[in-house]
Amino acid sequence: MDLAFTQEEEAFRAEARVWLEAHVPSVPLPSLETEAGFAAHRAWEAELAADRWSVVDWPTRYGGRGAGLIRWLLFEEEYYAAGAPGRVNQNGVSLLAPTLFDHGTEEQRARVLPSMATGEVIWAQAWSEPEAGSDLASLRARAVRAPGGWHLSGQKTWSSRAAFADRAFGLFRSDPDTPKPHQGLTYVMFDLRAPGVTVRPIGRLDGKPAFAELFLDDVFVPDEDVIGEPGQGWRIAMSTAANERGLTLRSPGRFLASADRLHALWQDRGSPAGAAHRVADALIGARAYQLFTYAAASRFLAGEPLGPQSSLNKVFWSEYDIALHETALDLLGADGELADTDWSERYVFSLAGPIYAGTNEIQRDIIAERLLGLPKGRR
Amino acid sequence: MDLAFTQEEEAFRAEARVWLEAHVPSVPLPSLETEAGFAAHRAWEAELAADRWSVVDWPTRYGGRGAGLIRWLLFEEEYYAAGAPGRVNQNGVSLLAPTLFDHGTEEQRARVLPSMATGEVIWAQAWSEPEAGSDLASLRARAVRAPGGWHLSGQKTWSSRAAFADRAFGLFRSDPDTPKPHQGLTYVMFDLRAPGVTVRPIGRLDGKPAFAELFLDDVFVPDEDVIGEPGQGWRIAMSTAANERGLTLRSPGRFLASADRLHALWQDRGSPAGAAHRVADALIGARAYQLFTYAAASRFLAGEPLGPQSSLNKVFWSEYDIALHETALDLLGADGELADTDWSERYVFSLAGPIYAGTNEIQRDIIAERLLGLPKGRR
Amino acid sequence: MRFLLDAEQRAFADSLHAMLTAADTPSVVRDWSRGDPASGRALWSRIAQTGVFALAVPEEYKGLGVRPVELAVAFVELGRHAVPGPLVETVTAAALLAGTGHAERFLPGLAAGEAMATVAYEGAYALDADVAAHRFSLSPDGLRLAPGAGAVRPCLDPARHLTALLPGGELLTTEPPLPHALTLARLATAAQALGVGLALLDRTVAYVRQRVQFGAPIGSFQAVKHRLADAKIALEFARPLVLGAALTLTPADVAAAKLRACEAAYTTARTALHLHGAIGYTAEYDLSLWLTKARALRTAWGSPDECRADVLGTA
Amino acid sequence: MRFLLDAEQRAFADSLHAMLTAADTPSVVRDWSRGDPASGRALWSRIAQTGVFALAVPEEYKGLGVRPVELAVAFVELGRHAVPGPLVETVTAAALLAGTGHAERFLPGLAAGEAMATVAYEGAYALDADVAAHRFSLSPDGLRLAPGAGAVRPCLDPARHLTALLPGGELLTTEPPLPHALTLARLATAAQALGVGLALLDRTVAYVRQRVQFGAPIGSFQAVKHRLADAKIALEFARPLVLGAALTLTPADVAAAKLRACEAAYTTARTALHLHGAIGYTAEYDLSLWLTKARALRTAWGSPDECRADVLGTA
Repeated sequence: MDLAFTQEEEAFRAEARVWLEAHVPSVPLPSLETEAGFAAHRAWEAELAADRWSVVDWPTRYGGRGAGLIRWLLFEEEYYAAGAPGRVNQNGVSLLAPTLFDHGTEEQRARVLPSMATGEVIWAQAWSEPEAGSDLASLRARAVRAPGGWHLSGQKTWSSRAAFADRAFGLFRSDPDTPKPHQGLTYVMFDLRAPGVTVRPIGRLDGKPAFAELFLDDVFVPDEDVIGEPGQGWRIAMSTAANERGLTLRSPGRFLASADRLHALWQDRGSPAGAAHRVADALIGARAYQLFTYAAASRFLAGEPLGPQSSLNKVFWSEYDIALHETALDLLGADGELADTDWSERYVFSLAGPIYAGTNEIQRDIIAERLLGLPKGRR
Repeated sequence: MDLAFTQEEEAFRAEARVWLEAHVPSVPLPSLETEAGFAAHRAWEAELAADRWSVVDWPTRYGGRGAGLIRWLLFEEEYYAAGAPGRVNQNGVSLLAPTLFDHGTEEQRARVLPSMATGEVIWAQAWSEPEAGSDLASLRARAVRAPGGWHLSGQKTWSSRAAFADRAFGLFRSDPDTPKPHQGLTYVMFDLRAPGVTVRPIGRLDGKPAFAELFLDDVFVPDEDVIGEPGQGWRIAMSTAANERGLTLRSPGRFLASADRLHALWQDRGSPAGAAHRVADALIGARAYQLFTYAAASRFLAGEPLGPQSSLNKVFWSEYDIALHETALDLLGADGELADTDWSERYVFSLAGPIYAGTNEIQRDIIAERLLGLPKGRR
Repeated sequence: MRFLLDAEQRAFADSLHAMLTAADTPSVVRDWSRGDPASGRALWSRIAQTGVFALAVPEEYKGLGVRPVELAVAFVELGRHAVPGPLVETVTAAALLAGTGHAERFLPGLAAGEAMATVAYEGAYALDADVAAHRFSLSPDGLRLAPGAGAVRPCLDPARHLTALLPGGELLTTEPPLPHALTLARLATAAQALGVGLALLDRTVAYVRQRVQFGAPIGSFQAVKHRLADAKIALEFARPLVLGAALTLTPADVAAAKLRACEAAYTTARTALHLHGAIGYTAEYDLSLWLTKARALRTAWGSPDECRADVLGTA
Repeated sequence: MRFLLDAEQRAFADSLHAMLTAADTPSVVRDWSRGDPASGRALWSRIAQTGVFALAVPEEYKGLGVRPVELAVAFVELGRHAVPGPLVETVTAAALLAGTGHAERFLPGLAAGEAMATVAYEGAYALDADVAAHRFSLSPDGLRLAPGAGAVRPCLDPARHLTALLPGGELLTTEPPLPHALTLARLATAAQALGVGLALLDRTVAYVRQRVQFGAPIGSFQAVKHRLADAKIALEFARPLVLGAALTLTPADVAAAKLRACEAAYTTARTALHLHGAIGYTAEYDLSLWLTKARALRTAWGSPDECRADVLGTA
């Protein structure tokens, strides 16, 4: 058992650091939840991609470096330590891409992934519906068979990034007559600018249009944009959802960097004793999350499935992230009220953590039932 | 709206203070969960009773002063501020006595209450059974009709104080054929030294026999020791249970005194910054509990029923009490491991708070369903 | 000892509640947030007509005499309805000016609701200085009438317009009654926060009763019930601290009330947001008006640590 | 980077676990608590035979070399089985003596399990000095062999016998390797606490699966499930901190591991006690053996605040 990286891994880390030092914008980009910020972040993705830093763990033929999980972790540590911008294509890279790797065709991968890697096409997710939030199996939006494809109709909501994105992916009910609600769903990619699509941006708490409602009226989608077998969407999406709360949604690098920034903020403010335990807990939590992830990655590389362990992960980082940013705002005092700081932007973002990717109640039910073996049933 | 007490009330408070200053033992009594301590605390009850301080709110004919709720609150503040001993007859005074006031006969009150007030008879509670803890309706111990009374059989457990007490009270199933489990129960008082009773003391976490198992084998109880109608025990007990978590189980005086002692301990230890917020929260919590109780008492005296409000009370004080004593043990450092200190005795006692008198889960269900109006049913 | 609101106090709260309900305060808040204060000014006048601001002004200046309990009662309702504007600051300004040579100049207008005031304490931001008629700055050398205000900063609560006041200006007094004014500011903030928390709890209870997921109202799930029960406990134990502090006005009681009311409101906000799910996270849904205010009031007029220091006597 | 126990380390843990399971450690703990250390001494020898104490002793003194990872693995199992005795203190003593002129005199016996040692740090109590063969006291002037011990104090964990050592005694060294020894003491305590927490969780999960109230196993209630899920999260995030600290041995990592493992164990103890209800609160039920230990380990070899100061670099 060891925590040492190979010379090659350290060299990769050093290369990433050098590149980031030279390229990370010295002035933070505008918020990516605004139109101008979205464009600036898209340009940053292109800059990353130009030197093959946007998706280091992907195969080279799609724009990556085939760097593997460990180097990806190291890259993420360097990336956030360098204060580099948020990733506007997170939905595509961490949700759709793994699905395509597992369930897509080679044609789909070749068509979709390179433009995702460069930020030319930004993807939004389109899971939720007004009556289907946590209870995703109760989806109603329809996919109706048409010659050479499908017609999508219905309403999606809380679609992250959809205000400014190009394309989206989600589940649609292709067979309304199945015995169980999670059957008869189909996994579809579609164009947000296709005829029949209406995008209504929704402002999040700070007013920024971080997501949108989508109204779909007979939107044609060709067969080539269906992932996997029609009717198998639930199973396919669940493997994506596991991914979402698993290893690759929130890298330890994000929290290590945030904890260090919090520590620096605390010191800047004169190391107030009343906040010492919260700052220490942030440093410790980031280290715990890093080592937990290293252990999970080691198990994964040794061929063990991760499974419901990822629910531990999801609850931990989502609550950690809020606590860290609450501490920061408290340290900022009156400045904590301001909306135009990095801290407040990240605080607002953190607040959504316990809600999306399966609420923390659902994760705790999974931990209790699947990891601890407690009886199912009543809630 | 005011927080001022009348001249008469202040005079009563002063009288109590003077008496306590003169009588409270300068050396703490041995733990009341030991045989020697039990005897010493019984003697202390007699000393209190001799000057009519043991049950100030009871009518004078039973040994009280008819002082009413407000003076009782003031007495309790003075009592705990003076560092006076724990009350060995708490079960009798705060559980059985209110039941007798509401549901007993005058004959029962005249027979039971005076010896309770003097500590001559110490009462244990006998609610729980091995298969009926939180789910009290599933009681199995039986009361079988006999000429002039009843025969009790079965097993009771977690009977507080029963290791050294004289008598006990509890519910027994007198009719096994009722449609619902909380019907057919009868409320009975019985002698712990009667033929057929076996008392097996049980040590709590620190080994002290704070409760006992009771094995009952055809124990005869005369009709005069049944409270209320046979078969109505559940309804009668629930009014007692409401009392238990209501106004009179944990007086604010206890927590105000504990918070002040914690504050003093913190100062003695050099006011360590790391514990400042926990000490402040203890002071604030005691004040909140005092004012909450004053408000409840004011409502009660204005003729309003307390009802499920007492569930707020129970959750608050039980969690507060643990947090306060955990803070104290942390402040004590290595001395926090010692078992022979007041702090550790009270810490161990506090740990049981969320469990008895209806677990805090049950209280939160009550708050949600009866105070907030959320739907019943699933748990 | 009768620690209960009397019939008159309850009637005052009820009438304020009824008036604010009828006034559609959420749309007033949205106007205010957009920088259109007309509806907010109109609401301010109506609030003043009920006597709220007069409760912080001595009778000799056309007030009702300083009545902290009634003031607390009123601020609970103002918080419950998320009323925008420099409410606490106007009360604080009244307290700072009473007994100074400038009382006659400012207090009658404040009591009548003809003018709003804001106060910046030791270099902090002033709230809603873009709308307030009078902008006071407090510094070690005394109380000044600021000559102007800087640009409004974008805030997490868009209904709170924070601004730095320009330095200098007319020196009104070198010895304002600072402790008393800060006590009233904290008390009013505590009461306002309590009202914010109560509104958040009410709205969330209503939501989880009707929101169905997994075939049942989510309010039937025990995890949901217990979070709301905890919010209820926090609020119900904050309430007597606020009213008790209004009676005693001791620094420790007021600090305790400020801390607990704000913590309870913020905890309830976190619970409300979580139980609403994504819809709670959107600015267009009215819940956001209270959510963002709960966060802002935590630090206004005394941070949690400052309040704890006052309780411990180590401030 | 391969942050996983290897097959040999896992086999070591498994064999220790199997041996301790077969040894009926709960009855050994009860003997020890009653002041009858015979069964505890026998168990100590068997533990030593698996090499546990040799893992803290250099090879030149008949040890296996200092191997912190294996030591942590072993202490998790010792905690899981609530093994009594001065386990951490024996390891700490070995670390204090290695490299001094007295290594040859003490270390082979400690490695072989022939002698138990205890250590009092700066006037604190020594653990199990009534049973230990060697009693060391650490003070600013160095490491001494204490001439004797005072009376055993009654402790909340009856299996921990705390005693003040008598002052004076043979001065062994004026410069013991203090930081290294404290690091090992904290690491071993952290691992032991983690094991205590894991055992508490296992037992509680088993209990709530079979305890029926209100017509259902209480483990089917969401409130119960979520408390146990939180305990699981706390323990699973403490585990990598403990193993990571064993690899790096940096003061910050070791302090973090100590803090989190002890907090997780104590949180789990609170949950275990609550979910067992009254039976968990009784000394005769075996759960108590772990409950009381979880509380004691919180402050042993570094309080939460001391650990946080080491993490912040302000110690």
